[in-house]
Amino acid sequence: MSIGTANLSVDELKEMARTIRRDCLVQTHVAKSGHPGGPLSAADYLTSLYFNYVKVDPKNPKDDSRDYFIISNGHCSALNYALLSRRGFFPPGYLMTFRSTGSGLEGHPNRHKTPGVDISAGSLGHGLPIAHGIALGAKLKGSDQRVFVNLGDGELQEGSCWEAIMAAAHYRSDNILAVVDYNDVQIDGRTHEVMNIRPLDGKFKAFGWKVFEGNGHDMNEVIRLLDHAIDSMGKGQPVVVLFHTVMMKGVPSFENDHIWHGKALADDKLLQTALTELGYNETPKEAVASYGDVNVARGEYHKIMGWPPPQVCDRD
Amino acid sequence: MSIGTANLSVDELKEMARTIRRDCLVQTHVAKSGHPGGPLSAADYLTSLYFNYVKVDPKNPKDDSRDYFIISNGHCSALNYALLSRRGFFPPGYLMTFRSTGSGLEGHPNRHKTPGVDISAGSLGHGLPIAHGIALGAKLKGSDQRVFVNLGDGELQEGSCWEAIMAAAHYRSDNILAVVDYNDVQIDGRTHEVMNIRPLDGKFKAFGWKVFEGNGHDMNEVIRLLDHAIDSMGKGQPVVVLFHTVMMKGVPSFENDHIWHGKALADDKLLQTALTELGYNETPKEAVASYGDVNVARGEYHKIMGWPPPQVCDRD
Amino acid sequence: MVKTGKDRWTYELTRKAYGETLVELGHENPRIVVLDADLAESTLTKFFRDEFPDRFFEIGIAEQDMVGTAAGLALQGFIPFLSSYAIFITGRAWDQCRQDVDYMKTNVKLSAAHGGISVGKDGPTHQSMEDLACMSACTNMKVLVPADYHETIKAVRWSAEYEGPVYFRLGREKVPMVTEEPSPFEMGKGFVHVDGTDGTIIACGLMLSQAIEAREILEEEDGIKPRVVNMPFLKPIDEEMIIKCAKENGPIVTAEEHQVYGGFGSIIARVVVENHPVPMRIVGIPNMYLGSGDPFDLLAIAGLTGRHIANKMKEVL
Amino acid sequence: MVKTGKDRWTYELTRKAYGETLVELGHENPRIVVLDADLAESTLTKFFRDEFPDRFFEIGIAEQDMVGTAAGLALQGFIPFLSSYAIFITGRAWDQCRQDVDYMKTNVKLSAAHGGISVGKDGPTHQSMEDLACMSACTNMKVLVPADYHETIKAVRWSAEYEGPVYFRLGREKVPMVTEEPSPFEMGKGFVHVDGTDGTIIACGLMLSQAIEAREILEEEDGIKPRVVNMPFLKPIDEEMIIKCAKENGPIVTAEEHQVYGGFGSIIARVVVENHPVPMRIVGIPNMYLGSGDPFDLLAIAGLTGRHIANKMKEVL
Ligand SMILES: Cc1ncc(C[n+]2csc(CCOP(=O)(O)OP(=O)(O)O)c2C)c(N)n1
Ligand SMILES: Cc1ncc(C[n+]2csc(CCOP(=O)(O)OP(=O)(O)O)c2C)c(N)n1
Ligand SMILES: [Mg+2]
Ligand SMILES: [Mg+2]
Repeated sequence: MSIGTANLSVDELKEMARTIRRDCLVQTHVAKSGHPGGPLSAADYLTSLYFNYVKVDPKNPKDDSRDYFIISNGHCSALNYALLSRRGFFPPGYLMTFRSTGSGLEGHPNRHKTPGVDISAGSLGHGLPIAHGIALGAKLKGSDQRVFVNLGDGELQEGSCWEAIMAAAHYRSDNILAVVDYNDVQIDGRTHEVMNIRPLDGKFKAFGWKVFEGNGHDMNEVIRLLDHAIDSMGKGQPVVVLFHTVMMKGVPSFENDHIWHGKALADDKLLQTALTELGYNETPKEAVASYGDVNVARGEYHKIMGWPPPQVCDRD
Repeated sequence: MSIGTANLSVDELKEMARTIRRDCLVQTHVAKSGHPGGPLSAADYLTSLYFNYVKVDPKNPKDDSRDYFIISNGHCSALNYALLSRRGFFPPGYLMTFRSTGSGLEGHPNRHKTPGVDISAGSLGHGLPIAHGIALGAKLKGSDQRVFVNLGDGELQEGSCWEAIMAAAHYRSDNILAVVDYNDVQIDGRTHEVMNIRPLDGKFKAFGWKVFEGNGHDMNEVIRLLDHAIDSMGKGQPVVVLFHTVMMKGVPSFENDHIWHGKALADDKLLQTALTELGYNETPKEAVASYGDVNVARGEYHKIMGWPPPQVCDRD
Repeated sequence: MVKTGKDRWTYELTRKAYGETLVELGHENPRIVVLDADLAESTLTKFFRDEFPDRFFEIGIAEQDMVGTAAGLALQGFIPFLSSYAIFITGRAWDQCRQDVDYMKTNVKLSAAHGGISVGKDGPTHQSMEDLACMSACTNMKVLVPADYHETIKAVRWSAEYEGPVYFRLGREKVPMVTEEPSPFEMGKGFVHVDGTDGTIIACGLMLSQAIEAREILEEEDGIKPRVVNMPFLKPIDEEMIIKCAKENGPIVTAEEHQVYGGFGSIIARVVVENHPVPMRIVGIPNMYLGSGDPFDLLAIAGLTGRHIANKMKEVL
Repeated sequence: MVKTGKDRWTYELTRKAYGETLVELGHENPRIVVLDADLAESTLTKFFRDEFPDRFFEIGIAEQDMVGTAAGLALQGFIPFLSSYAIFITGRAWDQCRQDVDYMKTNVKLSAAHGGISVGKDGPTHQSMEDLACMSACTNMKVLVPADYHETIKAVRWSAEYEGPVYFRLGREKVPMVTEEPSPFEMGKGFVHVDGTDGTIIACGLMLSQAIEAREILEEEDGIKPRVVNMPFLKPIDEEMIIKCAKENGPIVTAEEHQVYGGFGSIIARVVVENHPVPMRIVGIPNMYLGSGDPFDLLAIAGLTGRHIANKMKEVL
């Protein structure tokens, strides 16, 4: 395989997003920790973006001509890992090691431990400055690499984001595309109640960005928005798409409640409800089992990373 | 004397601004260091604001019902000190100790060492968050104190400013008025070239502030703008006035050149030119001498501060 | 056999002590106000928020603004307690902590949740191993790490009474209850937790439990009886106690959940070499990132266990 | 009489060495890029800016963004040197230095101008007394303080060659030229600057000149001949050299232009107590803000002089 996109049909994207939602829920369930809420709100548009627009080579994650894909709100690591594994960087079975001691799939992504992760994230407000540095570097190298960066809406309360938003416009960095998970939720409640960031379109415009805005769950609209946004790149202005989303989208019993920002469906009963609502006819146990033997996956992962073979320890 | 404003006429304000410009130039000349550029660009509107709108009692700097006046861009300390001394907090003669070892008039204002200084400033981007805390505190106390805060335009590149701008709007803090020294200059050059902050009105509006904008040197316009701005306080929204200014305004030979941001007219010849251009018919020596015996001023200052009497040392 | 490890102790959250005590203080003193940066659900300032909504300021994810705002509230005569994770208070807002709180000597209490590597699964970006170095370097700051639930209550109450900048560090996990409600507590003071004659172990925070285990291991295995000192304050540091221990008992082993550079052990080492040099071992995080994982796994990997402290004491005696 | 004070030395700016060397490096290596946060006129990155405008990134007054942007450029294979004042790199962007540079191990060089209190008249908000503690606590960071003009050139060249995070601290004022162009320089190594037999003075940065003066005072007044060691690297620290000095010469006095908490002396004290305890004195800023004033006045007030070092050595020998 070489550099490129996965080029899925709309129906394939929808099905992939469903798979990825399940991945996120099962990962956090097994880890009994982690963040399901953001991953489920960003699942549709990031699946579309990552599979159909971002050019990467899963067999050669550091390919010099790749596009960069950065999930700045690193607490959405479960989503990041699901996207990477489904795109072919490592076996999905390894997702079951999420957040366990010694796993490459840490609580927040670590660029030294996961293939396809370009930056280590976790502290909010770091992704955009780094992304902009990468974008400036691409231009300086004369490369047509593009930089895609996902931001949380709560994350946009960090001043460091606005520094980078200002700088990207100043440098007319048109090889950068930001997408915002505009779910109006953060840890302490609704974003507009915790610390209102609206109007986000007005803010980005006043800071010199080209802005698109729409529904982040309607796959046809997502594709239309991303097509337009990507067409707008290369025109002397950074571009952002504000995707209106719903936290925990896809599992109606949990939707829109901020407590799921950082709380796993650790309980079997909760996961059962969610799996059913996602349309999976399986028990939590069956779901976990479907990922196969974690030790096999671990072995493959270690091979990919060039790490010494894993010690199989009892605890797993 | 009790709490209140100085209530000067337009002509008195103009003359006061001229005095204050001279104070700033002579202070930095004597110290052979410090920042004349910003002080001269903000001199007109801050003189107007401080003498005619900010309620203070120079004999009781910590009066519980005072308005707060904060110069967030602390490098404009020479201006801060000139305003305070001319408003009656301490004798102007003490300005001649500016930046010398042991002086209360430090390179950047220190709230523990200068009467009338409400915060210690120097690191940019701190003033607005603190000012907002003071404003929230006033409301919580049920006090109608107002908070006035001066910001540099370069300073607005700091993300911490935008955090506070967002928060003040979120809290509908209408007891805070910011004024911006929009001189389009910072250390490394023209602000719009170093890191463009335009359009500043659009940015503040998108962040939920009421915005006024105009010429910061035309005293009639300054008063009109401040009147409007202050009328707009108390209406559920923070207010900002963007004052278009010229660095080193008042001394045409030096105007608009960024090198004077932080460079004193240390040389007698330079100060002579400036004094003449300001309309003072005096030599630098005469100008310095006009401030009187520095040791007398120092004695008075120590008394005001409740410090032990100064040791008169040879160096002065 | 000495009972070591998880089962030996009763555990409780220090942040629970914090959240509960804030509410009590809120009732006692109307000048207490609380700020958080979108972590009220986790730092447990939500207890205060729900009881005193008018005196609670949610700042959102903007730690710089939170610290500055707290300084402003302090200038108005309030006593602000602000909360976030240790790494974000220290990392995102060090300049504000230094200039607006420490240098301006405002009466702000920096309450740092989720200190140390026992944060666990969130991984290195959330594990604060450097905060005590960064904060102890601040001139006017009082810096302390309460050992457990009871000591946290005392620390929070003391902070409210003390006029000036304070930084205290709490943890994410439940930690062993090692002190008692009536245990002594005083600014700048360490306390002999278990007396002994063969060297001294000086610990702060959750490492106090490990120091106690180390003592028991040493006694059982080698009949060695070190003194165990609980020293919650890094600044001011209890020089008198350190010197006394060095003089009376010789070798010292320190234990902290912090990078060895610039932390608790370094501060004590400085006091020791300047006053009464004795051999020391500094148990702390050995200059490495731990990765994400189970908190107790990580502590073991970093060598932050009673066993490890005991071995170090054997080395040095 | 020992010549002390201002007149004894020839002075030069370390930041001039920095600015000039960047230009040379720019010619030698197209991967060198430079960033500044509206202080190019002061940090002297303006030399590079004027020579290589395409490889210079002016970020404006936004230190967090500058550090993050540098990390991004490093990910693209460039070697970014970024500049601001020590207090602002450390204070405003510690989280970025820690997460984007140290933890991510990006090849970023943090060049901190205006370190220490010799910044002088700008006062405490601009005087960095804590940066070395904050930066040394970072796991992967190499931390150094060149003594003078010549050593700065070596430090900058070494930084460009070394692959990984580096923090080096320069000053505002011209400082005494104490090393020679051919003086030795190697990562993690200290060097005997003047040999001796009675104790050791270990210094970094501008304090090396004061250590030399102290030695001369001691020799003249008491016939005491301490060894003087120049130790530019705080991290990695030269444990071998420290232990050797402790064993051969006994007492150690350290000298740094930094708060005594968590700085150079603390790092050395830790090595000493863990390996070969000897009496020490740590000369540094004694936990106080100095105010604004003449740089040499401030150094004298803080006790950062040859005379003070000499007195401390007498105390401890
Ligand atoms: C600098 C920083 N401050 C605080 C946190 C703790 N934190 C993690 S996620 C989060 C809320 C993020 O909100 P948002 O970006 O909207 O993400 P969502 O909840 O929608 O997934 C917070 C405060 C952090 N990771 N980094
Ligand atoms: C956080 C911080 N970064 C950098 C500096 C150094 N600095 C002092 S003044 C200044 C430029 C300020 O520009 P502006 O606010 O426009 O003020 P003006 O030059 O117009 O007076 C800079 C970068 C600082 N004081 N604080
Ligand atoms: Mg959100
Ligand atoms: Mg300006």
